Amino acid sequence: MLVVRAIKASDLDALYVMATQVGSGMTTLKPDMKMLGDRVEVAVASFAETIPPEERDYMFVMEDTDTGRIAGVCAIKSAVGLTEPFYNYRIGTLVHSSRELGVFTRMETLYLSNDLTGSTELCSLFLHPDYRSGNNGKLLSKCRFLFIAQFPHLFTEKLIAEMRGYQAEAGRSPFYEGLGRHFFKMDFNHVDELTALGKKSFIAELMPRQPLYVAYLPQEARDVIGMVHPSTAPARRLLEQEGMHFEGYVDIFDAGPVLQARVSELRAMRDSTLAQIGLAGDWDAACAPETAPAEPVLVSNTNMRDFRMLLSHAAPVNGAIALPEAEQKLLHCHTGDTVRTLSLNVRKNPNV
Amino acid sequence: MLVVRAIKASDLDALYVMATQVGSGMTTLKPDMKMLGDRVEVAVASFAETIPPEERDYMFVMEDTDTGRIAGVCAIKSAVGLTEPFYNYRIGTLVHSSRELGVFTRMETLYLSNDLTGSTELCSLFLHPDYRSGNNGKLLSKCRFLFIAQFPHLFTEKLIAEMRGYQAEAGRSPFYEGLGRHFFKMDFNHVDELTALGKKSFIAELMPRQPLYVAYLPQEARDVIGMVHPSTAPARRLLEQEGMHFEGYVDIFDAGPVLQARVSELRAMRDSTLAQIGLAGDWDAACAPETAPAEPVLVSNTNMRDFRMLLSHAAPVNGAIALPEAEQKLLHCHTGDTVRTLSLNVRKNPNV
Amino acid sequence: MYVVRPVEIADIAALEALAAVTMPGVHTLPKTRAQITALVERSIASFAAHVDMPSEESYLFVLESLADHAILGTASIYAAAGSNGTYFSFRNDVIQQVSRDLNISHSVHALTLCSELTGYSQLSTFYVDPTLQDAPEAALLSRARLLFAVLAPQRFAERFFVPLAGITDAQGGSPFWDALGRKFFQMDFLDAERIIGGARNRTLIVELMPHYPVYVPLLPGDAQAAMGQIHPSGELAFNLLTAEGFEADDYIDIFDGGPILQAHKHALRTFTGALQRRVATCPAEPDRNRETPVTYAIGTGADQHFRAVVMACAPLESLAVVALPAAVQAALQVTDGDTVVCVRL
Amino acid sequence: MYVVRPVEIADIAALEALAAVTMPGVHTLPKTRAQITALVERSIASFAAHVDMPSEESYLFVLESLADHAILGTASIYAAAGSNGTYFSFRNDVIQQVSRDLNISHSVHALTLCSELTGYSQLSTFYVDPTLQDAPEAALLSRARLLFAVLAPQRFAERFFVPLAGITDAQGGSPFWDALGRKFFQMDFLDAERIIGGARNRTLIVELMPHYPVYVPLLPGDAQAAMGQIHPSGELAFNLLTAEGFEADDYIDIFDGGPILQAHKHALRTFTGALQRRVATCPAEPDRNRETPVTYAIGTGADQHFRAVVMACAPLESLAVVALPAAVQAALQVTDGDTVVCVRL
Repeated sequence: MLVVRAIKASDLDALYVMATQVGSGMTTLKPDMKMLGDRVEVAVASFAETIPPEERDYMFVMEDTDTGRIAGVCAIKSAVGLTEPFYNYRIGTLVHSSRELGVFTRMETLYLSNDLTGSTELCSLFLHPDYRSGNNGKLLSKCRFLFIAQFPHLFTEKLIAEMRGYQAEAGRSPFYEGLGRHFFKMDFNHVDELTALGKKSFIAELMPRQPLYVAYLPQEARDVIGMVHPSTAPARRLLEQEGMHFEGYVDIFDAGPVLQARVSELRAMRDSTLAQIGLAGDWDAACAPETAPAEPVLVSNTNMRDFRMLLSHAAPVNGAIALPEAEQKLLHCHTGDTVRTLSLNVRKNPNV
Repeated sequence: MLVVRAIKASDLDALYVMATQVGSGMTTLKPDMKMLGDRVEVAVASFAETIPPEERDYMFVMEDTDTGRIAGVCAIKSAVGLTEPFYNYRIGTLVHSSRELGVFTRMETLYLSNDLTGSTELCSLFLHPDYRSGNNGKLLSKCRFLFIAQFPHLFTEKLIAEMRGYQAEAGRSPFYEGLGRHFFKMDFNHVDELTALGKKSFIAELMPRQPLYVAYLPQEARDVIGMVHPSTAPARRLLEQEGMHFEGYVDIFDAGPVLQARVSELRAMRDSTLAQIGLAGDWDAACAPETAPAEPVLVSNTNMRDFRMLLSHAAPVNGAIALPEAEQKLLHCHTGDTVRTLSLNVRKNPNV
Repeated sequence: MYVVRPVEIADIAALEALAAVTMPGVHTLPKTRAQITALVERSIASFAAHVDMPSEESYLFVLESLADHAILGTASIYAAAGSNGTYFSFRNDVIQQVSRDLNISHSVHALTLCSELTGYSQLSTFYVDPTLQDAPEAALLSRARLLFAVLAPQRFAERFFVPLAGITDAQGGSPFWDALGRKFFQMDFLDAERIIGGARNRTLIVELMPHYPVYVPLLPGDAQAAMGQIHPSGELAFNLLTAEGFEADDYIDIFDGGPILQAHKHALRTFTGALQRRVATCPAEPDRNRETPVTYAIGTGADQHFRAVVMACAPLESLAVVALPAAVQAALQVTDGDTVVCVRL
Repeated sequence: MYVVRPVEIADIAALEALAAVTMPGVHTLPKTRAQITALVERSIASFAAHVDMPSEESYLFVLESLADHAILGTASIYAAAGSNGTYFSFRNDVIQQVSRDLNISHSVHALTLCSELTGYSQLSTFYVDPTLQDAPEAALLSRARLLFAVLAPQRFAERFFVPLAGITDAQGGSPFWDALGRKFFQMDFLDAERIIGGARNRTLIVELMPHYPVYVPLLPGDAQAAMGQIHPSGELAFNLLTAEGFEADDYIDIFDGGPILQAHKHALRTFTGALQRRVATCPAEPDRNRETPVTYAIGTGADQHFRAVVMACAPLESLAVVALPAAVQAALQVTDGDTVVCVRL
């Protein structure tokens, strides 16, 4: 079975092996033992709550308990941009109108901004190709929302996730070619490498700082603003189901969208419920709303230091959940313990 | 009893009388027969759907059916800023940092923007002082969310409401004194009058267009950015309960906050349900969650042209609602008709 | 001999004929008789006015052949550009982008809408008959405006500028406009120029044009190439003006990207080299053997009596008087003992 | 008699003594012997260098009393400001705000961080002994830098500027800094100046200073009042420079708001009024009765042999030679038939 859990120091080697599989495009998970080691150390201290909340980096691994293999990784950074500026372009609107000429022109503009400074960031999601099936991707991505719903006081109200931007053939970024290249005079790949080395803010110093009309860019560049890389589209959809939205912030290089949410408006905050492990009373069970027999549910324990989560088919009924013995073991829980539950899939209001 | 309903041409005189009571501060409801007449005409055409969706202005009145008196008014403008630029200041963040000096300065900035162009706007809320008691204010303000949930296809995804900004003694606006006055060289009241005359965009031409550091403003002006007028605080809370939030846009003159929401994330969109008028089945009734006996519920009909809404104490149970005869009459409904319902008050998830 | 003098009512017909000649760009003569008449009347009023501070005056000069009284050219100057508003132009800015860690420093070229030229004196219309293109009279006509400013400094600003028409294609399109103004005005270049009447001081410019710098590297190649380029018809004017001391790199036109030349009067040869000399009568054929003769523009008069001619004579630097033949005195309407101003052409 | 000449190694001790005198503002002599030595060595290398394009050269001049060889003043000029980076300043901009419907048009004054002065030649340190404040030698010392530029134009840019120290209070605080720089640097004025070493070309300026125009009406009254105001100690320099033709309204210092004077060389009297004359020997006591004598700065030498002195003589405009007494010839290290450049002081 698969369980998602807080990372441990002993996961470092497995993490490194996984990082070698990631390939280019994810700048926060590079196969660099020093960088990964530092990061795991911060993550362990985060779960142990030995560093201040705003410095924390909660990293989770998905473990295949049959083999002990690490199948995936994901993380929540408490706050971005507090030690180095965090840049985005924000898309705004400016209207130019002249009644005399009967002209009313609505222009999109790009503003270089640090608006997202201090936000909590979802990042570093990677699922090993061997495990890309069924609900594994959902489990891995959504575990973070359940964690946030369990410990909301640890996070800022603003939650973000940067999505990889659109690329054409051979990794060419039309947005970069239309904008960044004029100011950097270097290849996108080189920029990407520098970004991975943590030099992002220094590159941003070279970007135009004055508001920029999108109409100045070539059509090809305009077309991809806020578009994700095709391979990232499923990950984007998962986040959107949880209440994250594209609100006009994009990456300064490839114009990939930043998804945003208010923590208090997340589906996990609205709909996740606590339940005691055990059998439901007869009456409660009888009145349970009819659901598909195998509707999957995310279930986590409520323990920060040893946070664990899995996908169950047990449904919570009026505050109780009949969690199978094996799943209780994986969550390090017992009958009578409280767990947090959230339906894996979104139930839309059928009345609108 | 009180019913909120679509405005009719015959309400004009009563509307005018009400407008005389509004006083300064609300620029969209001035006692000007020509302006009000034009507006009612547009509203009637809006409910009749004889003008394009983006030009509509749905205006509602609250009628005291015992006396026939108009007790309040409110409106939804389909889209702002499409014929004249709609200006706001947006609050952003810029980080200035130098590692050499060990300086990391996070500065708030004001950007003059037309970002909210095209948004749907909640506006013109006024409840006659005689009726300011009980749940009347809630009924009047929240009717609009039920209307939007019933006809979401008519609205843009972006919903906004401009809140009156903070004023000190004698109507003095500290924000205006700290910023606008330097560029207008006229009194705030004069500016306010011009705004009421629809001259807002022309005044905005005089505002500084370049991004502005908030730190340049006097402390008194900085302190009130995004603050509402004390008398507006209750109205703000009502909107926030429905899912509207201050997202950093403020009025260019008094820095009053703009509340915003995605329509799809409104409580009314998530939680309002349709119900048929009639008695619930025994089993459904038996399984109904226990609620306080007098939990008030907003109930509306589903008819655009003759939209009507009231506050009931009948609770919908599994798709049925036992609406009293008198209330059916007020909604112009009969047994078997479908109505939309939403609990008046927000139920917070007790598990987070 | 030719004389440059203020325009008169009697010149209207001749100006109409000149206006019929194709003159590209924004600062040309109007085409209709009514407009030309208005222009002439405004000029006459301006020359006649007693001016303490430059304002809405506009001075129009003509180049007249004294032999047949033909009008062979015209040139004008506004006392204060944008005097009833603001004169808008794009300033050529250099924005510094520095990254210490990457050890990169870029200078990025940007255009900023600005009103700095407001209140400068503006050299405008300049047209000379093709037969005189290479004659010193072309330089005289261009120079006469500044000579007048030397003679009547209180009528003009400390700084001067001249917008020159930018390049357009065979269809009257402007690559610079297409990349910039079109996006905001949503119309063709010629339509926009027609609507705005060649003016650069209209409120609608503030309403429609971008308030933020335009980064030049983002403009298409043809628009970048058009920046600061003159329409071929403006070459003569350009050469005369740069020789005069005008500089071309700081501003360009907001519509077609044509160059705007500007200078402080202290940097202009007409001002720095102007010699004030007393008139002396001399034989019709002066002795030219003493020193190599120099061609001078000679002007006089600080109002409607302004006149300027070209004359070659010995260098005047070390002389207190200038010897003028009778014909020249007549053309300038001066006599023995009067004062004239002389500038090497 | 006094002579202005390039600094030499032997002058280091004298400069150290001058540096001990309180000189406010950013462009003063350094205080330590090592720094002064470095400066002198750099100057000597600059004068000796064969220069095609102005770059990192920095020329330091001293005013020497020939009677006792005392050093009574010093002045310097950088060939190209910010040559190893960018010279930052605030440009005084006027932003036009127009509302047609309200019939209102405001000119709003704003300060924009710019790098336009980069590459200009920069007049820097200027100090003259109080006993000579009102003597023509003060003007000579200031002027000598430009005289050198006339003699060696390839060593300098077309444009020149001079930053003058702004006003500070008794505690060394700057109201302009408090309203602006402090908000970004989060430190006191003097601390910031110390850290940045008086430089205006450092990357950290880009990192910390505002990239958007600062609207002047939003600044507190005392900061607005400080804009473009000179420190009392700079008054002499300011008067000499404006008389020279420098203009003070376009730029101010980004730290203290002090004025930055600038001009194109064509607008500077030293350039426009420079007369090149052959040296002739004359009696020690020239005949001064012919014409009212004029005070000239006379300079010679385009490298380390540059020398400049003050001398009164008859107007030189109409003469081909300048008669120099033997003592002056000796001070200038010229002899009969050599060429010197003369400018009216």
